[in-house]
Amino acid sequence: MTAHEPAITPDLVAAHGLKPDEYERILSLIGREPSFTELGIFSAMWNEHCSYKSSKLWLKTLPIDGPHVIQGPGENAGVVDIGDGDAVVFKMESHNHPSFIEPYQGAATGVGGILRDVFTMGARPVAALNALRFGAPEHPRTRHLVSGVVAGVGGYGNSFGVPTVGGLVGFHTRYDGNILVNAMAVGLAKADAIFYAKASGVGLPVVYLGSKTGRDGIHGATMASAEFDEGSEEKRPTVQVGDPFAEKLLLEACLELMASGSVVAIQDMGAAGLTCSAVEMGAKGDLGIRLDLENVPVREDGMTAYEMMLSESQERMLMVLHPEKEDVARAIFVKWGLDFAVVGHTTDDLRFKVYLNGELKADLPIKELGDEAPEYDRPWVETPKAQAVAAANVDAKVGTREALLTLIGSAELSSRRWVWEQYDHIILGDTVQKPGGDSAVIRVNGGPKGLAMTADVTPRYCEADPFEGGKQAVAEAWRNLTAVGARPLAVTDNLNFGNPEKPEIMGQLVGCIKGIGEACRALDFPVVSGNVSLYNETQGRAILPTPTIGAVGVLDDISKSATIAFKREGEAILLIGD
Amino acid sequence: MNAAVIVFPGSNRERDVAAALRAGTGSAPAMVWHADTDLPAGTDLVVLPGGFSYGDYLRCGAIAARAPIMDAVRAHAARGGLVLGICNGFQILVESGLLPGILTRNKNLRFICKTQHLKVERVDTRFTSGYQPGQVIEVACAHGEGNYFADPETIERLEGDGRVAFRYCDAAGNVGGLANANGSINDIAGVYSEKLNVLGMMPHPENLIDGAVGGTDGLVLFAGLAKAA
Amino acid sequence: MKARVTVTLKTGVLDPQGKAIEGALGSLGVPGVESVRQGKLFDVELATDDRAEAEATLKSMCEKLLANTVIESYRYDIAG
Amino acid sequence: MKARVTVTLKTGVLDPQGKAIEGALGSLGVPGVESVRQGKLFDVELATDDRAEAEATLKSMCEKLLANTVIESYRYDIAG
Ligand SMILES: Nc1ncnc2c1ncn2[C@@H]1O[C@H](COP(=O)(O)OP(=O)(O)O)[C@@H](O)[C@H]1O
Repeated sequence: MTAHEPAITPDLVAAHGLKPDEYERILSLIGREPSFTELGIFSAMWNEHCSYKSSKLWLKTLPIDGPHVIQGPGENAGVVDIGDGDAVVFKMESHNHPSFIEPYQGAATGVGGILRDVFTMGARPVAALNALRFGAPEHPRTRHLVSGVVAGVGGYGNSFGVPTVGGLVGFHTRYDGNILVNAMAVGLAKADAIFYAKASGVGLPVVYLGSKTGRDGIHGATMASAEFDEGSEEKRPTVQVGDPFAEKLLLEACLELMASGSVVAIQDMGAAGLTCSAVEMGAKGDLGIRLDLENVPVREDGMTAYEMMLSESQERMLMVLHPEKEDVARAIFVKWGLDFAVVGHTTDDLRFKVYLNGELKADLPIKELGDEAPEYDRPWVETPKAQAVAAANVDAKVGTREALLTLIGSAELSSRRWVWEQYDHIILGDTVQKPGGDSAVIRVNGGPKGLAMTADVTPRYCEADPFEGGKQAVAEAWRNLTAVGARPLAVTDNLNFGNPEKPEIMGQLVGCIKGIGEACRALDFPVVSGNVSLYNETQGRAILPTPTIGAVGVLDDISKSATIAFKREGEAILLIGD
Repeated sequence: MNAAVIVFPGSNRERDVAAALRAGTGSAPAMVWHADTDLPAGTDLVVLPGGFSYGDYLRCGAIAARAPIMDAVRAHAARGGLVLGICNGFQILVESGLLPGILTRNKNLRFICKTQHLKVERVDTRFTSGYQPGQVIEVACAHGEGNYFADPETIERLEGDGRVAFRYCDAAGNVGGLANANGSINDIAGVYSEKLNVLGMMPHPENLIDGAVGGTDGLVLFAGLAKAA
Repeated sequence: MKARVTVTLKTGVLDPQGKAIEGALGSLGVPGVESVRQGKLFDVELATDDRAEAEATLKSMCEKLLANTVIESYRYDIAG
Repeated sequence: MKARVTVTLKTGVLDPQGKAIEGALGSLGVPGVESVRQGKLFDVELATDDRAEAEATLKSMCEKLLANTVIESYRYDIAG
C-alpha cells in the first residue's frame, strides 16, 4: 500500500516463517497480495506459537470440563471455582528460546508474561512456580544459564511481589543447546468478577495501557517457533528487557480499573502484542477493530506500522472500555504513572483495519485471521516400545550405601534450596508450606481454606514411552497434591517438544497428549489452560519430550495439611500403593 | 495507636505490614500515597514497607527517599514520632538520612529468602518492649541488598550508643558466622536513630504474625508498639 | 596496567532504570534533563605492562563476562 | 548537550560485585586480572546548550540523586 515498504517476494514470505501453501491461503483469503504490514500480521497470527497449528487437533482430545470449571482453555488463563464465591486462575507458559539467548531477561520476561495472563482475568497473583530444564551440569554453558535463569525468575517475581513457591529443576545433556523455562502463575479472583478478552458493543474505545512501545523482540514470536541453528546467537536484538516495576504498577492499576466497572474486555499484549490482542478481542466478540497507530505511546522515533504491530515490548495491555468511564480510567492510570491512550475503536464490519497518520496499512478479515489459521494433521509414528530390562540383568556395580550416596549427591536429586532461597517465597504472608515439600500450600483469604500447587514431569519416562510418561506426569502431580492433603482440582500443561514436522517427534507429542488425556479423564482432573512449545532442537537434535504438568488443589482447612518431614522418633513408617 | 503505612510505587509488602499492624495493634493503619505531602493528623507511627520502590533502580530506596511525603516523615521523626522501616523501608531511611550507613548487595550477590534468627539487643525501646532481654526471635529475610555498611566512626558511635537493634544469630543465639548471610558489618540487622524513635531493620517481622504461617515472633513487635504509643 | 571498561545498553533496548531516574529528577526539580541511560563501568588492574596483551585480556573479559552482547555494547580504554 | 556521569565506590568501600567478577574471571580462564571495581555510568541528554548551565544541572543531579556520597564519588564530563 505504500511505496517505501519492501516488495513481497518468496524470500520475504519465507523469512516470515510462512510456508508457500500458507501464503497461498493468505492470497485466497484476501484476494490480493498482502501489504508488508499485513504479511507481518499474518506471520504473527499464524505461527506455531499463536495458532497451535501442529497441536490443536490433538489438544482438542483433552478433557476440559468439570462441574467446577468456570473457564477452560481459550482465554488468558483457566478459572476454577473453589467455593465461597472465590475462584483460582492459573496457567503455565514457556519462555525457552529467549532464556537460552539471554537467561536473565528471558526468564524474567517469561515470569512477567504469565503474571499478566493471570491478572488480565481480574485475579490478583498469589503464587508463582517454575519448571526449569538445563543441559548437563558439566556442559560449559550450564552454570551461566542456571544462574542467569534463576536470578531472572527471582528478579522479576521478587520485585513484582508474588511468592514463588514451587517448581522443578532438571539436568540432561539433551537440553545442552535448548533449555526449558516454563513459568506458572496462580491468582485469586471473585468467581463472579472474571474478565475476558471478548469485546462487545460497536464504537467503543480501544485503549492502550502500560509501558511504551519500542522495537523490542520484533520477530520474537516467530523466533519462538523456529529451530535453533548456529547463527541464532547472532540474531540477538529480539530479546526484550523486563520491567517488573512497571508490571507491578500495571497490576494495581488494572485491578483498580476493573473494580471501577469501566472494563468491557481486556487482553494482555504478549507475543506480537498489539496484533494478537486486538485481533483476539475483536474476533471473539464478532466485531471489527480499527486502530490508529499514531496514538500508540512509543519509546523510539519513526516506528513503522509493521514495527508497532509486531513489537513485543513488555508490560502492556489492551482494553475496551465503557465510553462514559474513560475519564475515570484515565485518572487511575495517570495516578499509577502509566501510559493511557485511546488507540482505536470497535466497529461492526468484522475487519481489522490499521491506520498510521490516516494511511491505511492493513485491512484484513478479523475472524479469518484467527480462526482460519492453518491447522495440520501432521504425520506421526508411534514411539517404539523400549525393551523391558529385568533387574536381574543389571550389574550392581556398587553397594547400596555407595549407590545411595551417588544418588543424593547427583545434580538431578540434590537439594534445590540454592534455587528457591533466591525466590521470595513468603511475601503476602500466606505461605503455609514453602518450597521443598511435595506441593506448596498457600492460605486463601485468611483461611482456613488453602490452595496446593505443584509442577511435575519426568522426561526420560516420556522418551521411553510417551503415553505412559504423559500419564505418569499427571499422576505424579495428583499424588503431590493429595500428599499435602489437598483435593486436586485441575491442570495446566506446557508441552515442550522438538520439531513436529518430524514424524517421530510428532509421535512423542501425540503419545504424551493421549497419556495426559487418559490420566486426566480417569482422575476427573480437567485441563483448563496450557501452552505448547515446539521446535526445541539444536542442530537437528531434539530435547527430551517434556510435557510439564502444573496442577492446583484445594484444602478446606490448612491446619490439616500434611508436610514431608518426619515428626517424632519411634513412629511407624507406612508404605502405601504398590 | 494511629499508624500510617506509606505506599510508594513498587512497594509490595504494604498489605503484609498492614495485616501485622491490625493483628498487633487492633486497628488498621492509614495507607498514605507517596505523592501526598501530609501525614494523617494524629499519626503516632509511620511505617515504610518492604518492596522495590521505583523498581529499586539506581540504588535501593534512593528514589523513594526523595518522594514528596518524605518531608513529612522527616518532620514527624524530628518531633520524636515513631518511624519503622522494614527492608526496602530501611533502605529508604538510610537514603533519606534518617538513619546512618547504607545497605549494599548481599555478599554472595544473590537474593536471599529464608528463616532468620535475630538477637534482640535491647528491650527498653518502644519497638522492642514486648521482648525479653537477650531474646532470640525468628523472623524471615527476603532481600538482595541487606549488607549493612558504615564507616568505622559511625559504627563505633552506633555501638557505643546502643543503637544496634538486632543482630543476625543462629537458633541458639550465637551471633554472626554463617547466621550472617548478607555480610553486614558487626552482624547488624537493624539500627535505631539517636533518639531511638526511628528503627530500620532488614528482616520481616510482618511475615511472622500467625502460628499457621510460620510463627508469631514478629507479632510481638507490633503489639509492643501499640502499648508504647 | 589500568583500564576502564564501559558497558552500555544498545540503542533501542529498554532501560527501566534510566526511565525511573528521569522521572525522579523531574519530581526533584532538576529541570532540563531530556534523557538518562544507565550503564556500568569496571575499573580493572591488569598484571601485564604489554599493551597488546592487555587488550587481548580486556576483550576476552568483556566478551566472556562483563557485557551481554545481546543487549549491551562495550568499550575499553587503557589508562595512559 | 550530552554528558556522561560516572559514579565509583570510594576507596576502602568493599565491592562484592567486583570481587565476584575477579573470581569468575579466574574460573573462566581469563588470566592476569589483578582487581576489578564496579561502578555506574549515566549518559545524559540535557536541554541546554550552555555549558555553565549544564554543569549546574549535572552537579545538582549527582548530589541530589545519582551518587550516595556516603560511599560513592562522582564526576561528569560534558561531551565535545
Ligand atoms: N497444551 C495445552 N493444553 C490445553 N490448553 C492449551 C494448551 N496450549 C494452549 N492452550 C490454550 O490455548 C489458549 C491459547 O494459548 P496461548 O496462545 O498460549 O495464550 P496467550 O494468548 O496467553 O499466549 C490458552 O487459553 C491456552 O490455555
